[in-house]
Amino acid sequence: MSTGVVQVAGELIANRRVGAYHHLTLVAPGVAELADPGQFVALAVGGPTSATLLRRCFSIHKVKPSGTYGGTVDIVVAAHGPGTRWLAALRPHDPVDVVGPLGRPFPLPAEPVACVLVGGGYGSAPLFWLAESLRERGCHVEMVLGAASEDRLFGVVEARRSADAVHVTTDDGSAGRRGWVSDVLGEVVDRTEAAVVYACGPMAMLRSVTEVAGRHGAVAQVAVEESMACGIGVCMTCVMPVTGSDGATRMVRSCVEGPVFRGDRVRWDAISGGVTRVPEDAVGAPRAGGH
Amino acid sequence: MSTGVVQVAGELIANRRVGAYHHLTLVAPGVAELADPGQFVALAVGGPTSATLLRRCFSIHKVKPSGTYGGTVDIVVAAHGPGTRWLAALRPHDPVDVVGPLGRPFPLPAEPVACVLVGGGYGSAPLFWLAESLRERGCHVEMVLGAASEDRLFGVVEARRSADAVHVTTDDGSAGRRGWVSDVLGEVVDRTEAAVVYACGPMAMLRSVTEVAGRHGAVAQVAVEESMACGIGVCMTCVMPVTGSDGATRMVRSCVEGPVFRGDRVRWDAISGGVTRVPEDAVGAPRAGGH
Amino acid sequence: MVDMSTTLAGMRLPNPVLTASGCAANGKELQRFFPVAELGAFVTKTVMRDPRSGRPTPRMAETPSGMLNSIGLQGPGIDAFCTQDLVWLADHGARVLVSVAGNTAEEFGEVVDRLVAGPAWDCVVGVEANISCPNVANRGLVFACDPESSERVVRIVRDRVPEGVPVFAKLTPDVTDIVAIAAAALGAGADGLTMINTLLGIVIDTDLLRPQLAGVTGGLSGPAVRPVAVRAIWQVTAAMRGGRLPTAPVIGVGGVRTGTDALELVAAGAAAVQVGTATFNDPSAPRRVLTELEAEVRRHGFDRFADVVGIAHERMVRP
Amino acid sequence: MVDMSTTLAGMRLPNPVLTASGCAANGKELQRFFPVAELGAFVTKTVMRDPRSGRPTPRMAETPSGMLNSIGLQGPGIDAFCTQDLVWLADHGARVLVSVAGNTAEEFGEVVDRLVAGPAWDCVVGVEANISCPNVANRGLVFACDPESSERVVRIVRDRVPEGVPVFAKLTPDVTDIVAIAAAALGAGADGLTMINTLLGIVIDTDLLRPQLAGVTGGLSGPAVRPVAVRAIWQVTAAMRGGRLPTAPVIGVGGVRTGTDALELVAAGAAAVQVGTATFNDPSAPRRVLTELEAEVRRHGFDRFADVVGIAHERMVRP
Ligand SMILES: Cc1cc2nc3c(=O)[nH]c(=O)nc-3n(C[C@H](O)[C@H](O)[C@H](O)COP(=O)(O)OP(=O)(O)OC[C@H]3O[C@@H](n4cnc5c(N)ncnc54)[C@H](O)[C@@H]3O)c2cc1C
Ligand SMILES: Cc1cc2nc3c(=O)[nH]c(=O)nc-3n(C[C@H](O)[C@H](O)[C@H](O)COP(=O)(O)OP(=O)(O)OC[C@H]3O[C@@H](n4cnc5c(N)ncnc54)[C@H](O)[C@@H]3O)c2cc1C
Ligand SMILES: Cc1cc2nc3c(=O)[nH]c(=O)nc-3n(C[C@H](O)[C@H](O)[C@H](O)COP(=O)(O)O)c2cc1C
Ligand SMILES: Cc1cc2nc3c(=O)[nH]c(=O)nc-3n(C[C@H](O)[C@H](O)[C@H](O)COP(=O)(O)O)c2cc1C
Ligand code: FES
Ligand code: FES
Repeated sequence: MSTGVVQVAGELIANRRVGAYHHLTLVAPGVAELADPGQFVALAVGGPTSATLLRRCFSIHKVKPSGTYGGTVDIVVAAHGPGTRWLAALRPHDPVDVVGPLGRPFPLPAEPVACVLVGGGYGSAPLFWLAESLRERGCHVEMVLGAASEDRLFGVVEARRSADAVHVTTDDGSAGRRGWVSDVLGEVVDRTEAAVVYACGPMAMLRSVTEVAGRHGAVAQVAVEESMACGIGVCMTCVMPVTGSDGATRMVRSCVEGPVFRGDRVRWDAISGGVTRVPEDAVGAPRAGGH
Repeated sequence: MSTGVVQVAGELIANRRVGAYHHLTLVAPGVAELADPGQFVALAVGGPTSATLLRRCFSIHKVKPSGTYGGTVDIVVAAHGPGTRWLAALRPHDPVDVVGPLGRPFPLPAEPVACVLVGGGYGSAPLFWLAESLRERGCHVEMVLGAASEDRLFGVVEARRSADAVHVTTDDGSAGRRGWVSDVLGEVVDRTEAAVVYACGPMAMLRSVTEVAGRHGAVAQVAVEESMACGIGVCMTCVMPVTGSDGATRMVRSCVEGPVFRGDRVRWDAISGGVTRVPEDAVGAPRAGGH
Repeated sequence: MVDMSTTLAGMRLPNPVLTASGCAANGKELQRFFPVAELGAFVTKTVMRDPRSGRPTPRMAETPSGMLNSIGLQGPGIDAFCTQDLVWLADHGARVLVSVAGNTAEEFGEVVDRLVAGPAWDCVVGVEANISCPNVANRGLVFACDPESSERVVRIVRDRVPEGVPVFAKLTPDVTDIVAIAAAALGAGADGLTMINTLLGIVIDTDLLRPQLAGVTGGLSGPAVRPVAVRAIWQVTAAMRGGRLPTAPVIGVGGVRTGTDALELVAAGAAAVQVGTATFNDPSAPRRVLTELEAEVRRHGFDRFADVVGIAHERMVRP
Repeated sequence: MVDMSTTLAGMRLPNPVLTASGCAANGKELQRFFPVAELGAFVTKTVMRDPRSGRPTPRMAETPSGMLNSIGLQGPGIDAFCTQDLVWLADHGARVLVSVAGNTAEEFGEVVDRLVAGPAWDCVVGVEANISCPNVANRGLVFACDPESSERVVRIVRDRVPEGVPVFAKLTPDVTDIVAIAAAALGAGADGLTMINTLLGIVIDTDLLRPQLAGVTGGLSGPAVRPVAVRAIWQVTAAMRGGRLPTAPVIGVGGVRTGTDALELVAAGAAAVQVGTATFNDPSAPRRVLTELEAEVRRHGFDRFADVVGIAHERMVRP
């Protein structure tokens, strides 16, 4: 709870289409100053007559603590449901209420070790900023970006600026190597002798990144994307089974204790088919015959 | 039901502030061609994520059957609740779904008689168009426009173009004569020997216009403004007690059998304090011990 | 091509989209927006024996994603209904589900008798007993709040409606146990159920500091209540699948605005769907929902609507 | 200056705006947006005896102007609650209304015993018995669906809470007759009532064609349900005014997002108001609602909040 957070009446200043996504820049004074890579913002959607009450969460793509307009925050939006479509249709000067920064950032290594950053689809959005922070600390950084198809890759050009090397995969082969990020990850970890793999993207990808990293001797730090009603820790909708340092598994809130978790602490065995079960050995799990 | 109606995806092309009101011009192909003075349109509000499900109804201020943009419809909006505020905030090219024209228009006299048109606040909106139709038929037309204060008068300048004479009243004396439209109506009817008084405005005004017209030998045709959920005759929320030509009072739908009624047919005795009771002698009225 | 037909207790309809009682008047008004004969069936405004003026106004209040209404079952009475409204519907080729009510159980029977004897009975494909209306004999309590009253009404209606024409009981969600009411209605001979009627609600006018409706309480409808409708349909059809209730078709209603909304009710177990309040937002809503629902069925790779009915029970993740 | 204080069964609060149980966690998180001590009282997440992991996910679905949740009363258990959460609240100057529940009526009593014995009992201004939770002994039926179960729980809780500290029973609207449940709770010694808990609902995921919540059903909350909350408050306080129920304070909850929303519940009879789901939309909502409600009271020309409580009953237009 120590991390600072603000709620501000923000304003959209730019909305650019990038492949399948919308890249939005928002004036949101105060957010930039407090944010670190891996944190996210929660935006109110739909305007004053909105039937969509819940905020939508987006990884912070980058921040500019002050500028012509005061501090800005950039996010990358994939429009599919009513809230993200509303955001994608915003025009400059439209108001947007912003809460952030939220959640725990990616932990940075104390030493200048090599790192691999893996992004699936728009999951790459927070990684460029992370790459810069890592390189400032002297880390060697390579990125692996994957997506279903070329238009769903985000930031390949930017990646080439932010990282020492970039590897691209697509499911359909429309860009880079055909296949999944996990197909190339192992060799990159081995070659760079990476100590940490940072990843953001769909659950299934995070799971295989965790496995590959583990097999190749690296620690995975994964940013998960659970369905969130509040984003600020008060509703308990966003929980995930995660094993703590005491060895006990708890259903923890991914909005305040995450979204970044050590991959090997996540109970992937409980997650499948769009449902996350409560592991039987979790603290407070239902016992036979009721709680 | 014989009158034509269309539902079209319209577009706002102009939004001008006029005193306390917003004057909106909408492209709504098909509506203009079918409309007559006294009819109204029902607009969907709030956009695709809207929690405000019901349409908002507005008198048609004027129409242009075809033009640069296809047919247009003008309305005058007083912004007070969420729907009208949303409309008032629209910008050119914003989409607006339009249903119209709805309701029965003002009946026009067969002979070129003198007529007085009375508008309270934005209630004057449909009268200028009516004045022109009447003058085309050779009627002498005078207008009485009233409002609480000057900024709530609508169309005084336009009135001077559309009518043979214009009389203005305001409650606070900030423009024209201090007082109510009913204070001046009698003398205007007498002097012009008017046969018909057309009126649009708040319920209390319509009631006194009806009384004054009756006392001075004219027929009142009043356009009422009942709270409407559908505007098209299917919900039964907008009913008013009106006496038919058979002498029986029925709770009739003001959206399809109105909004224009002969003033002396409206059961004003049942209307007061924001509630309209069902007169005991109405067809199907609750009987003692009954429904 | 998707086969959109549905069969409700022997009554075969070309498609499963209907109007909701009281949200479409008796056809003429909507005919200006689309041919009502294109709907699976047209559900009429609940008709009672005598002409009724209904309640005072204001009769409506907008609410977040919904509305309250308190119409008070205004209508022309069954005789005028049969000779005018129903004849018009017959002339325009509509299949009609007639919604009936009475102040007492016996009055339901009278209404049905006159309906069956009327000149346009042939266009009637079913009778919907609106038992979610006040029972004068029982302190004005809604019939469908009590299993016994529900039973009594349904038995009388089923008795008077000729065999072969199905009777649907329309239930209110404002009960502790809707499966118990469903059991009572089916036990008394209902061929199917319509769910849900409105929820009882009140809105306070915050300027006048009094109830906004002249009649104080009203019925809550619209998308706001859809999760309650889906839940009611689910509970009742789950009980049928579990053998705790006799199997019978359910007509879903409550908050349907789009084809995906309709699909929610269908996947939860509804064999047909009524579109109510959404019609006030979009006069073409019932016809549009049909087009959209057909597209949804196709998108999911089915070629028969019937295969989607209740599918969520099968695809449910078991714990 | 408006006097915003309110007195609930002897418990005087500086103002009538509270958080709603389960929508504000236990204080720390909201303290980042406003000082929780500024609220009339802070209502904690329902706590049970043992630690609970809650239900599988997905646990939520957005609905038109509302949401479904199925948290399953996840929490740390009463002991950790007393030594950690409640101590934190006490340290930060909050007045606390503690929400308790049990799988059985007896378990409610155990929870209360440990609460009263805990180190921070002094900051507790009242106990809210969440009887809208499943009763394991009665096929998982919610206690508040049945007058007898309600009575049993309330009696035990009232017995164990020291005199002078009021007990509120929190009711579900999912019943045929909420006045009967209110009567049972008050008869068993409840000092006041909290209304309403969520409505049971289901959302179908129309891509997967299965219930969106892993637990199938969830509780519907948010502005969508406000008319139901206002109706429940109205019915119960009307029964009190009519002498059919003993007079007791009602805490209103359901769909409050703004000061005018709160005013609706207050005018209908609520002496205090809880802000729940709206907090997810706006983390400062409870504090903002207080400011807005005060402005509303002033706009209407009152200088005491207490004068507005139930005013709509007096201003109602009689037929
Ligand atoms: C920490 C975090 C970071 C995210 N970063 C990004 C990003 O950078 N770019 C991006 O496009 N999307 C991101 N998402 C996902 C994004 O929040 C959802 O796609 C979005 O909320 C869906 O809203 P909708 O209106 O389109 O869909 P709807 O299905 O209408 O959403 C309904 C409700 O479900 C919630 N919800 C639905 N899907 C998701 C989801 N995948 N994750 C969380 N909540 C969901 C919404 O918040 C909303 O409350 C992120 C999610 C989280 C939790
Ligand atoms: C035939 C007709 C013609 C009208 N012409 C005009 C016009 O030219 N200019 C103008 O500014 N207003 C006009 N009105 C009134 C206008 O429809 C309402 O002011 C508007 O609907 C209120 O919407 P809201 O969102 O601001 O208020 P809200 O109070 O949020 O409205 C809630 C609901 O109540 C209904 N409602 C509320 N007040 C009224 C009302 N006075 N009349 C009808 N429905 C109401 C709305 O349609 C909506 O369904 C007319 C109304 C009718 C019936
Ligand atoms: C204005 C209005 C009038 C209604 N009248 C009736 C009626 O006469 N008989 C009936 O059974 N249901 C009536 N209903 C309930 C609807 O048929 C339907 O059950 C309910 O509104 C839920 O569906 P919806 O959300 O699609 O509107 C009425 C609803 C509204 C909004
Ligand atoms: C996510 C969530 C969790 C809730 N948890 C509880 C709870 O633990 N105990 C309880 O009594 N009510 C709980 N509720 C119900 C609320 O306290 C409140 O009664 C209900 O949501 C209606 O108010 P609202 O519309 O303001 O949210 C919960 C509601 C939500 C949305
Ligand atoms: S989203 Fe509400 S607790 Fe995490
Ligand atoms: S507004 Fe629906 S019938 Fe008139």
